[in-house]
Amino acid sequence: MTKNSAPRMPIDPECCPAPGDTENINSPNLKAENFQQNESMNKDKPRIGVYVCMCGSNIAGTVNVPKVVEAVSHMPNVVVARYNKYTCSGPGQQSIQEDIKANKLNRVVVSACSPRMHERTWRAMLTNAGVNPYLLEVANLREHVSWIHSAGEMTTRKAVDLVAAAIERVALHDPLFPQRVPVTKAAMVVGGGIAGIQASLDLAQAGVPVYLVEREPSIGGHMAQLDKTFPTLDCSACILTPKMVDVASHPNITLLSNSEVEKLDGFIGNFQVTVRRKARYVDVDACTACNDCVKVCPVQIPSEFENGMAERTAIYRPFAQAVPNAFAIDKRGEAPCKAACPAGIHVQGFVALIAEGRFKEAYDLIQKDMPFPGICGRVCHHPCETECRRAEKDQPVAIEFLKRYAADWAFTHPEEFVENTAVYNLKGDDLAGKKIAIIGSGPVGLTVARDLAANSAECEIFEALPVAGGMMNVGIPGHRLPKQILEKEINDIVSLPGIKLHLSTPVSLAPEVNASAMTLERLRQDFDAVFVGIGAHLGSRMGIPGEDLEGVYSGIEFLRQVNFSHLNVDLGSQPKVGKRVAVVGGGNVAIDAAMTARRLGAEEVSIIYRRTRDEMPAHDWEIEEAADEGIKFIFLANPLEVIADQGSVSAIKCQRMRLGAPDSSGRRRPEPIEGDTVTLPMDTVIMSIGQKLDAESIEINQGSKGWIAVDPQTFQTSERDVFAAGDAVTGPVSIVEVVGTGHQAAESIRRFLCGQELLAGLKQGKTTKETPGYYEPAAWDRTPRQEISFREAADRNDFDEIYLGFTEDQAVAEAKRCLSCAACSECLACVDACGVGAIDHTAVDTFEQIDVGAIIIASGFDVWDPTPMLEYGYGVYPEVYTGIEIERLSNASGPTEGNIVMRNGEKPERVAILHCVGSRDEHHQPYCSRICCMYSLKLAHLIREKTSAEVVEFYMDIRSFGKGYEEFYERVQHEGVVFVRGRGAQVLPQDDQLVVYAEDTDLGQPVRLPVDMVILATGVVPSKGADELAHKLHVTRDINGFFLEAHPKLRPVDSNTDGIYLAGTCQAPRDIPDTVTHASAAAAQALGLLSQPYVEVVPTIAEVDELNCVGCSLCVEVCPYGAPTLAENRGRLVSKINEALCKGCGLCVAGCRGKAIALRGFTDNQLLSQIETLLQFSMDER
Amino acid sequence: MGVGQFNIIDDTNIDLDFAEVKGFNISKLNTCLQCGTCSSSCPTYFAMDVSPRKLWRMLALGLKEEISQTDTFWLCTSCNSCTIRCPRGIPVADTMREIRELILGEGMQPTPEALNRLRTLITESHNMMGDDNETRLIWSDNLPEGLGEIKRQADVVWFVGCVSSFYPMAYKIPQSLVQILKKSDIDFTLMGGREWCCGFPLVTAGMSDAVNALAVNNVSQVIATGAKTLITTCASCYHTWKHIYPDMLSHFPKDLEILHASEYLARLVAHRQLSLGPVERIVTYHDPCDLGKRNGIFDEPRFVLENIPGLELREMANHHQNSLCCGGGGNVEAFSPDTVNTASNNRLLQAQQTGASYIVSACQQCMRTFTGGARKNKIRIRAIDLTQIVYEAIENSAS
Amino acid sequence: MSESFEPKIVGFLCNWCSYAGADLAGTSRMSYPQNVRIIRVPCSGRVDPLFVVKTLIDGADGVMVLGCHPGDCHYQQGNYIAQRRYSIMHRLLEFSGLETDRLFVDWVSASEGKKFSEVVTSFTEKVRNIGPNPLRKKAESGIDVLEEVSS
Amino acid sequence: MTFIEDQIRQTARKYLENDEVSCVIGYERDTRGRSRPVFIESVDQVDRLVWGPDCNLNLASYLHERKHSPGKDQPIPKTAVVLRPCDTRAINLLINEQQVARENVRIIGVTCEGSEINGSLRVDCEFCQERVPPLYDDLILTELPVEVPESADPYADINEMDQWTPEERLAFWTSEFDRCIRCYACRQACPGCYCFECVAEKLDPHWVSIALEVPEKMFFHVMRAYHLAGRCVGCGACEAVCPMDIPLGKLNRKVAKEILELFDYRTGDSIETHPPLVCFNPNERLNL
Repeated sequence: MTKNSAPRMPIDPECCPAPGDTENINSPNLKAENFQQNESMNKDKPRIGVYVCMCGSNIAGTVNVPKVVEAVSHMPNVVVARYNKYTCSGPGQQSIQEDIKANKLNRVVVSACSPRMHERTWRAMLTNAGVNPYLLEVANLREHVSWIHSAGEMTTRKAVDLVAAAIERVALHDPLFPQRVPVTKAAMVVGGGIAGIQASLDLAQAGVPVYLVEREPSIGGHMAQLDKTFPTLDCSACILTPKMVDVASHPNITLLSNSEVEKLDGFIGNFQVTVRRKARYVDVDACTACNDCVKVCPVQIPSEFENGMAERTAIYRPFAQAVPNAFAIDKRGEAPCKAACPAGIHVQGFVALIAEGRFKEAYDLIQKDMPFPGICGRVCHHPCETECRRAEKDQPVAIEFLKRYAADWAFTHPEEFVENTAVYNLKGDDLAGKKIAIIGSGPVGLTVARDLAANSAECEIFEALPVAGGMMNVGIPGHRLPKQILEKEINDIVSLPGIKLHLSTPVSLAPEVNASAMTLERLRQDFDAVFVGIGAHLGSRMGIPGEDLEGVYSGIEFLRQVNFSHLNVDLGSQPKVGKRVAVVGGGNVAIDAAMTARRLGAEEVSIIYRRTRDEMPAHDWEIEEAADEGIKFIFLANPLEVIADQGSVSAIKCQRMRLGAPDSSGRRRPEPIEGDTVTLPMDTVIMSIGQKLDAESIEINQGSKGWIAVDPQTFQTSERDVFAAGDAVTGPVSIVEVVGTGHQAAESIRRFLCGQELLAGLKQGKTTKETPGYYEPAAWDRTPRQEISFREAADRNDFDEIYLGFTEDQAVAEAKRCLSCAACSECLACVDACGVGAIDHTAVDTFEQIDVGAIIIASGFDVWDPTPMLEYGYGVYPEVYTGIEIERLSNASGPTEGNIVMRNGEKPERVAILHCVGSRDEHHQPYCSRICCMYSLKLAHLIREKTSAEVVEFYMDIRSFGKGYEEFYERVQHEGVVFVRGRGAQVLPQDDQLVVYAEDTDLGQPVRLPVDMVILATGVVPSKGADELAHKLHVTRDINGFFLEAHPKLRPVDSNTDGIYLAGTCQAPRDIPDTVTHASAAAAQALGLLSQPYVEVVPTIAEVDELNCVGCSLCVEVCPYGAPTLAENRGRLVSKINEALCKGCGLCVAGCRGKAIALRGFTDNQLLSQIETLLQFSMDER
Repeated sequence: MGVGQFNIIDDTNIDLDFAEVKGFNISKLNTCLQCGTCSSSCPTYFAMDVSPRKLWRMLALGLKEEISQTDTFWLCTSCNSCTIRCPRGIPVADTMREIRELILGEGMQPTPEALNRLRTLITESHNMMGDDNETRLIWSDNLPEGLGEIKRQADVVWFVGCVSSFYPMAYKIPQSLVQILKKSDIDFTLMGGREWCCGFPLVTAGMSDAVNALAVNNVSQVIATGAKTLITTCASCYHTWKHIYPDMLSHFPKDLEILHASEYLARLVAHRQLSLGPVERIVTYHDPCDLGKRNGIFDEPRFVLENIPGLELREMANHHQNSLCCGGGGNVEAFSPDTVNTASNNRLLQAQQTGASYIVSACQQCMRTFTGGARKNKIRIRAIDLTQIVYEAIENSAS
Repeated sequence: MSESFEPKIVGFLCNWCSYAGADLAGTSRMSYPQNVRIIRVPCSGRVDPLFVVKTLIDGADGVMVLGCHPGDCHYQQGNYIAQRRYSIMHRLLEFSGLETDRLFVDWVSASEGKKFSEVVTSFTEKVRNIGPNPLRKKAESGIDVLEEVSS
Repeated sequence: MTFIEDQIRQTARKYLENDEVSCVIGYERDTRGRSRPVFIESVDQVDRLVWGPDCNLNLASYLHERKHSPGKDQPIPKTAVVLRPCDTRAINLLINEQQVARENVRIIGVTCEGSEINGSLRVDCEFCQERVPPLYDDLILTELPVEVPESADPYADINEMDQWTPEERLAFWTSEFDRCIRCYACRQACPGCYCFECVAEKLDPHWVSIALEVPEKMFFHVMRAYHLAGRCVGCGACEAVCPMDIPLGKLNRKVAKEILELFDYRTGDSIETHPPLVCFNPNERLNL
């Protein structure tokens, strides 16, 4: 956290510790002798003066004041007891001061109004009279007695009780000396609307450093949305933007846009505010607002500034005159599809690009993370689609087919790709001169090679087989993955500079097994690091009799030989397939083997699986394809023996099974049914029950299950310079997962070779962050998922592809179904488009601690959403608008460039404006929102001026109370606006118009007026988030949610918390003139505080009696401010209070069992004296 | 007193504490903004000579003469739209009823003949029709296997209500519900002749004094059945059992659960006790005023409809708490039948605009008003009750 | 219980919320019974439940402790800790025979003047119904000033 | 000498011989055969240690005398103490409240068959499920395994009193407290009560007078029960020492039951957990 404290004001030496003693500036030494009061005050006997105020008739009206005075005048220590008409008046105070001098009074009881009202006045009065201000007790006779009760003996007795209790209490008061703490001469304004702007400018003008915190990317608030302002019809932007520019350019103002208050500590004059600087992803200083990025951003979502009437891109500037005039990116977390992709493909990004037909950019974005777009587009198990939020509504977006379309488009448009795609994402040269040996050219080996080559390393790939591509090439049959796509994507990588491919060169890392092959030691001489990506090419064996017969293959070998024949590699002939083929196993390899066998001429192919359809690990759409092609399924059968007839396979004997309890993987364990076996005539048997590592070829230790053991995060094996990933480590998984591990392994190798810490900053696995408010489209289009075209089962007898892919229109239509969950799709198009490189998608929120002396809340208001009032049909009938929406229509920079038109573009002929929508209404907002009448008049004027339509306003009262307001009302009447005195009751559709139902209460007749547009003059509610802000700043709010002022009439800009002030509509609805006045008042109040050299902090804080403290640390645990700590005192641990942190809440005092902590001003004895006096005094003889 | 002739308001006719003396909720009435929302929300305002808003003005000023010369309060269907929308939260509909009590109680107007007859019918024959109360279960005669033996004691007691019992047009409702209950083997009982009219028509007519006797009988009969739950298909009976009886009788059984048929059906659907077959039809749902706007039950009927496969539910322009009255409430029928007809016609047109072939409601009185209105105004839409469509769905699930 | 029994109730009100609520009830000229005598404390967390026991054994018929609504406390967590302390003391008092109806703990915000007057009225009625505090002690010391007042 | 006493003596001798502790706190029999606490500081006195069901005090209370260093830069003395299972949980309490350090205490945990007050088995022991001390350095076993009673509701008597009317409860406690002579034996015997000056005897602040009246005594006992909220381990020492046989344990068990229900907290289970009255959960709303 960058410490950004304001410049300290030169410390006034007189009142605070010597300058230079800065380190404990926050906890200055608080010796009592800082003050001049003489010490002897509290030693001698208390001499109390009791004054009962009549407060005009406010108290005397119901309390017999003389009798009260008479009743308490004989109490012990009472020297003077008097009543007067107005104690708080000048003469009232003077008479008390004279009494003090004359009778050497050292304690005073004032019985009048609430201490929250005038306690400060009485304290000042005592100080001037030379008495310690805390030798005072106030009895609240007005708010708690006279105003509440009717005149009578009981009321007087209550008054006597309270005064008597105050007398007993004040006798026990000790003099207290308020702490003096220096004031940080800086202020923070929360909220950048016109109120915040005005307050900031006033403070800055007075030389106070101001921190303006605005949560939106730009200041301006709701005023920036307005077209004209009443009553002068000034253009809102014309009078607002200059002030906004002043804020930006004022040397004393630090503008923290796109930021929120996170936490508040400290107290009046010494606040420490933690501000969250939300990530903006655009460098404000660098951005020149040239708008180039907007041109390339594929995302369109409704603009909040335009109230949803127009769309904006993900990277946006709220409005043209925004301050700071820079762009921001609307990122709402990681899109669920991107988060689910093991390879980290920017899924929402390429889908958005496809939706705009920008296929080249889509392909480039995919291949940044996925080296094999074409392959992955065909065989991926697409976890992204399972996470797609569209699945909740109807079906997920067909992401896999879209990726395939982009790859096929690239395949058919080579001219678009001048250089090899893999080249230009060259990342750096920190591996220049480094040589890495990569064993195995499967998807993981190629990914690692490409990633390292991108850092200019030299990679040599050693492939045992005669063809590259590993399982992609030899494991997956042609009908699923055409060879030409495979070839292109492998060549794209292998042809990269820095990558050399050696085919048919097996590498054995086990010296004793194959002496001739390359060994680890010899590799180490030439290479700096070794990567093992040899996959799992051995088929597991069942170990049943007859498994070695000719005609029995393992699924892997069977597919490999078939693929070899397609690649005209003559390594052994193409496997012969009999009429009846049995494929044992339930995984994808079994399905591929079965469908391949059928294509090789088998008449009847059946898959034998020991569980049922639901437990089959293969993807269900692949099982579907196999079933379509007539492949039979024999479930709950487990092969026992392959029976031979004259040396060749004739049948297979299977054991019938039934399902028992689920095993560790959750799948139900198959149990044999005793004695129930079946023999099926077969000519060929393909065992596809799993894959194994070719263990002999490698001596690096293997984990328990026979796979290579690696560190799960760094992929480093037991040998320091040997890394491994892919099927050889994890067992057979999908290509996208393998590529994901490939990226991580390559990064580990890069760090290893650069000598960096392997583990630094690695995320602990892919934890899906909690979904932070994904974008939710208001209107909901129900377009179903596009159907991909595919060849009918009947004519699928060759190895041509089954799925034929999307057409261009299908791809674009399907891509448009994307919900833009994370708003910004991270397609990174803007990054390239930005001339000054101002965009950084990896930015994160940062925090700043700012020290200020005063805080002004200017959080503003929101327009109330009238949807709950079904009778008006807002959101149901398109031609029902709120006032702010009409402001945007009539605003020249708005969606319709200032023409007030209906949704269909035509000018309205008759418009109705309904007043008091949601305001002055018990069911919604009981208060009057003050601004709707005037802005309705203004809108009426604008509509008449721009469309000359008839305008009818349905009102109860027109509240045109301000300067020039009534004249404006008269002018609007002149302009022909009709006013019907009757609240709009409901709006119903009729033909293509809307009918407003009301009663013309002047005529007493029903009105059913058909109109073209209805404008609802909705009221004002506190801004969203005001409640969290209130909790963070510990400020109370009123019944309606607005911030509560200290006193409605006398202190309208102070909050109840000292040092925090309220400006503008956050405190109550008000129009712009009142808001500006209110804001300037708040600034003035804050200046009043900040201009003082020090501030007196409440002295009623805790005090420990070390002798009695047993050191049980209860107080330490219970204190919200961490004031008490256990400290050494005469060989014992005893509690010690840090007086600067203690706020005097008394939690520790009440909790301490041994009563070893006292709260100055609220000690146990003082409270006990009040209790006893109150009970004793009003004891009637029952 | 025609509209033209001004009656000067002076101390001869003004009586500012008239309303308070007569027991009106004056502290609330005085907050009236005279904004006209109640008048323009009223389904029968078009037929009134003095708008409801103007009536409060007269009441507040205590203009007894003017009040007794208008018939506004006789046209109030007590549909509660005014109370729901009144920005000051004044109980406008209840005030209308209190004015009726005042007018009849103080004889400020001769009791309309129809209301006198209604009173004698209900007090003597214990039902609205004046038929023999013992024939309350007449609707069950043409049931294929009849009612079977009616148990004295059961978990659920079904308070059928006068309209379902005596109006042939409404017979389909009890007939459907009894089959539903039997198919879901619910332990229920009926009170037959022992069931008297709940008295709601007398309450709205302003003659609530006669309701006490009915309440005492009905409650004691229900207690006798030992039922824990009482269900009824009529929204007005539901309101009476839910609010009027508990306020009227101190010994009302607190633990007796009062459910409208739609709530009970929703519970059966939720607990999977009803197997609903497909009904391929577009329907719209009408919120009965006493069920929706007065008692806040909007979702249960819709939950049942949405669980019928193949059924498309379309909302009318007015729905939920913004619903429009069918015109059948408040005995307006007895006072001015064509007002009722126009009001129900407005609602039926709205239903037609949705393109629905059925207008489903959950109150026998609404169903009866709509059926009559549709026939009279030749509007091609069929009014049915929720129980009927549920029964149709159950029938289809069986086949 | 004779109608003339006027219960004596002591109220501990926190300065930031409930005391301000009581002030608001005053400025709004609401009315509530006179039986409650209010003592101002910085926070409901300052009122050690032993004050309640002390007040009851000194003869009060009812005790009120009113603080800020959870989340509104000026000292962040004062009312949370008070809530725990009083949930225990309440049950202990009930167990020891001083019925719980003599202790009333609730949250009243600075803007809830109306709620304050309602709470005082209902609590006074409740205490009046259950009668005087059985542990009432005679006021054995100090001049009984009331004689002069009522004479 | 019983099987248990033998083991206690051997353990004590072991500690004293290799000077691990400077004192072993246990029980001895006085001339009239009644058990009383004893401080054994030398090996030869070890045979004075005895054990029996009438050893019903919580010897952990005596650790308060030996928790501070006797003089300038002298170490805090190490002590061995013979404790029943419920007593050992008091050690966790004292550690949590910074009074005692675990390394300064050697716990000789005795498997408990239930202790007796005036010859009859204590109410708590009837249902006690914790026969083996949860915390010990040396475990003393009984000859034959102790059978644990089936789990009855330990708060049966409290629940029963809860059903009484307030008047009945007030009458019960008024008569009980009437007999209290404010000798404060319960306070002295309790490991949880270690204030230098108890509020009941303090003059500044002056909370309660020294009158022997029911209200004052009720204040003292309600105060003690409240101060032990979430701290009482239910060892019954207070009831054991009360000369007037007042069932003080009921108050503490009532509070313990409420705390278990409200905050699912049992005193002394571990030193990590936060005692209920010094922490809070912002979301809980307790009915007051």
